[in-house]
Amino acid sequence: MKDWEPKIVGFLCNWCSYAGADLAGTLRIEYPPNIKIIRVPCSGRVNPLFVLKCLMDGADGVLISGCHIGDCHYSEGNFYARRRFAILKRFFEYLGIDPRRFQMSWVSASEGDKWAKLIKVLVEEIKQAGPNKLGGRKDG
Amino acid sequence: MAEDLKNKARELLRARQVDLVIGYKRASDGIAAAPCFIDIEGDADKLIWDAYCVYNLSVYLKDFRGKKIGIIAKACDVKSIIVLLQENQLKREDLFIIGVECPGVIDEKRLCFSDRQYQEVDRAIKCRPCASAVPLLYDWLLKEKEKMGKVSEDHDKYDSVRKLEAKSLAERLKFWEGEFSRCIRCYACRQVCPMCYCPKCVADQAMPAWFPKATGDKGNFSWNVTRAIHLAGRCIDCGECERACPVGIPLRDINKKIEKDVKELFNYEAGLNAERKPLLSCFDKTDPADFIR
Amino acid sequence: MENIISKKDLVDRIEGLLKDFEIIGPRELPNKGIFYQPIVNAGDLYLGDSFTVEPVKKYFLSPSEYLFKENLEQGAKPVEELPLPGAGRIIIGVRPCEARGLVLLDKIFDAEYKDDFYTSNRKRSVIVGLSCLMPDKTCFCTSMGGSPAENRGMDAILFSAGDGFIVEIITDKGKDIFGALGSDIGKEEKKAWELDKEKRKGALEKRITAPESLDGTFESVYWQKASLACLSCGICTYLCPVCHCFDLVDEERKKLKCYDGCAFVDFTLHASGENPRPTKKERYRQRVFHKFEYFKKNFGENLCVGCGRCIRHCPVKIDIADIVDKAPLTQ
Amino acid sequence: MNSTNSNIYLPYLTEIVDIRQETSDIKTVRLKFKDAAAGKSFDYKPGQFVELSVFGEGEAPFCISNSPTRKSGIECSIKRMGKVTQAIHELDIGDTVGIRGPYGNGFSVEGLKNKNILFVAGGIGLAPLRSLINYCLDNRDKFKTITIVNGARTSKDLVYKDEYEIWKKAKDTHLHLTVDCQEENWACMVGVVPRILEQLTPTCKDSVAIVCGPPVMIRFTIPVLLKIGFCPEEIITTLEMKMKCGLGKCGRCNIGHVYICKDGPVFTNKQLDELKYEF
Repeated sequence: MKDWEPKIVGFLCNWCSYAGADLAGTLRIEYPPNIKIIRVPCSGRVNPLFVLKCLMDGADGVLISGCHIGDCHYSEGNFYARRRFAILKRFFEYLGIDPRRFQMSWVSASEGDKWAKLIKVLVEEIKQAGPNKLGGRKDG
Repeated sequence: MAEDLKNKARELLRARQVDLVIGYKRASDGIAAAPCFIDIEGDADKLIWDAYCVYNLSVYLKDFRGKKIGIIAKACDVKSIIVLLQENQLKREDLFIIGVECPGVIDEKRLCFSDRQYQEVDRAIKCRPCASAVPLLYDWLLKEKEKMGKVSEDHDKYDSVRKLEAKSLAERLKFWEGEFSRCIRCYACRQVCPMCYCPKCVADQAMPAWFPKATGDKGNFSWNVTRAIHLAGRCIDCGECERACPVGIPLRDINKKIEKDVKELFNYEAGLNAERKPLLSCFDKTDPADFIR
Repeated sequence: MENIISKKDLVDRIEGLLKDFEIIGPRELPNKGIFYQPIVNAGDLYLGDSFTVEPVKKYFLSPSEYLFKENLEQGAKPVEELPLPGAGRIIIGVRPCEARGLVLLDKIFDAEYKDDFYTSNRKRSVIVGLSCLMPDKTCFCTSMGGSPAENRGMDAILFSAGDGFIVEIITDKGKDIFGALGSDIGKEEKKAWELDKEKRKGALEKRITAPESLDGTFESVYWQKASLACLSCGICTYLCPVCHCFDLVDEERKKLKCYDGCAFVDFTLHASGENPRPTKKERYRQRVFHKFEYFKKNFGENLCVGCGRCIRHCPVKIDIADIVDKAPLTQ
Repeated sequence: MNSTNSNIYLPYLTEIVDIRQETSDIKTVRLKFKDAAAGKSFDYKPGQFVELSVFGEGEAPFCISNSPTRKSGIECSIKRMGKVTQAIHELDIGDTVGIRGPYGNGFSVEGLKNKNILFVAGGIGLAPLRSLINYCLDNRDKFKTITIVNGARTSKDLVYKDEYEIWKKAKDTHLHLTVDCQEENWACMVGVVPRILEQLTPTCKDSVAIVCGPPVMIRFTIPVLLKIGFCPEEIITTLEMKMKCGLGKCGRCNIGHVYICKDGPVFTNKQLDELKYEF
């Protein structure tokens, strides 16, 4: 399955990570196109059901990216997200879902290159994890 | 000993202190218990209390909102009431909690599926490590006269979770997909759980349809994961979901995993303090972030 | 025609049939219960006294029946039919109550508007029954006109006798399987077998009198009290051999017929928000009336075979037989 | 019945040939059968309904609102309420939709012959009645006077406005429109349908009343009709229950032992009294 390209869904908080990814674009930094970005007001807005539905409906990986702790535009959104997804991360691993498939990151609006490096590493890891067979999907 | 219980119920009803007493009565097969709802004094002598009273009656409290309710509650049932109070689902002054010192209830599931001669079946697994025989909250306590055999406390309540954690990723996925493939989506695990009180459950929503209604791999896996996620920091391990599940899915092994993580990550245990803020509606500066890049 | 066969005969025969038949039978899953499963080797077939959790209905009305495929892309044929299953199969270990359940379901799915999925499954299945030696204390089939030794709806039925079985052959399909097996039953064994059948019929402790008509109790507050403990889950309807209500759903480009139950809160919820059965009282009353009143008015028989599953597996021990027995008919 | 294919759940394929925006949330779609032979063999009575399925979304029952005599394909008026109706409102001309049916008993036209007919409709309730109204107008001489009382919450909620003129001009046909409360430049009557009926007191001598509308309107209209003098078997209603299969099998539309989708949805008030169960 060498030519297989993973599909990754990214939930990016509008104030920091989305702006950071946008900056990576304006700086013309190259990074793999596998991530499909969904803009959310805050990383705290992301519901674990979103992650579950992505993984079940064909995404090979999900990334949630928000502002660094203390930078949140709504001051505490990323605190709730941190707590919520700490539990989800371990729970997915317990169920047998490859931990590389669900990742979280803090990327501020000025960290364009951190975003690009992050995506490069992320795509590499998910390529090793292989196609997502969850939800009884036979096709890769 | 059940006499004091009946007298207390009669007294409450006579004094109009409560409109209804929710308790246990003998089921129609003469052995098991069944929930019962006493609203007139005369019925109070139906009340019983013994090791067959397995049910967590706090699941019925949401049906009688606004009424004064007397409820017979074991230690684990009271923990559910505490979480419901924490989440503003009940008013403490509407409740008269008749606490019972619980010696551990019978393992009703093994009773059903083991050979049907009803030889002595040991205590439910959830009761073995239970340290809280006396409820944390009550308005009146029924003293348990003779002490039924208290089972040893050294039983590690997370041993089945640790056994699963020791397995490899692929083995765990195979195990859980195998278990969830037998789920018939009867939603008894949701209906029996005191914490599941949403007016319209995520599973019943059509716009958006979060996951399929059909009993395929995707629908079953998603449902069981969704149910567990929504209990993070709220499940007090009354064990009713696993007992109700007709196809024997080890639901407690799922709830206990999240309970163990929540304890390790945030040092939080559900159902201990009605004033404390629920787990996911607060945060702490020192919350772990090692998994965040 | 009856034969006496040893357990070994039966196991070898099934082993032989495995080559060209799909065989389904009860298997014990350690501390989970007995479940019907496709049998891979005849050894793990469970023919003891315990009852399966799910009835054999599951193989005729599937929890999620794939009706047809939908192609949403342009140009493709929007609706693609699926080939109906045709391969022959043998279902062994079916209790008399479940087989009678199938006969009742025929009145719904094999009548007006024939349901092809149901009828093709019925045609391709050979039902080999297993009479109950030790009925559960929740069984009340004799009160519903059935019995642990009844062979209605079966092709052959096994009676455990000593360490072997007496097999009563009823139809040709049964004859193909057991015709040449074991030895013909002698006169004494036959008499002993008749006596054994009577003994089995008497073994049921639970007896109720099914009411002539529940009509008078419709407005009674009795149903309010009877349904207070109900949790509105789907166990009693999904595990009942004759409950057949379903939902038609459109998911993932598939049209599916899935199990549904009158106990669920939104079973009759209109899109406008109105619900003719808003509380547990109406819903539980509907379940009882559909079984003991409405189906009888339409088809002449109660829609209940007295298997006791809904009593055994109800999370809060609601006993429909007890409730129907004590319904206030005189009011 | 879809006699051609034996799979009773398989819909006929139809194409949307016309969409009319009746009100802000009601559209009438006209469907033409893709397979002409199926179209011809699909004959229906006024008052019958079809299970309309939007592939990938779901299926819902809708009454056929045009008369079989018009041979203009199947018309259904759909109010946007939930998932399926929302999806239908997003379709446009040329899209494929599936229909199953025709289901239900429909109006017994024989019983109405040479009688005065009183149509009482509320809001979208006019849809099933329109099928029968146009059927009667196409066989005008078989029926005596026709009175139509059609109400709606506001004038914007009145459906089939373009046909009102035709109905008014038809022989011996009276149309009374009403809205719940007074609006500017609204010339016709004002008030809820039961109140209007009391004012009009149409003759009840050998006439039949056909009522369709929201349950609350039916509940208050029937006593008025009884007071005017209609006897229970002369009051006909078409009930609206949750339906999924339309075949009397899925077990959710029943009132008592009667399945509304198969034995209904059209009932006389006498039949409903005998049912006496909840609806």
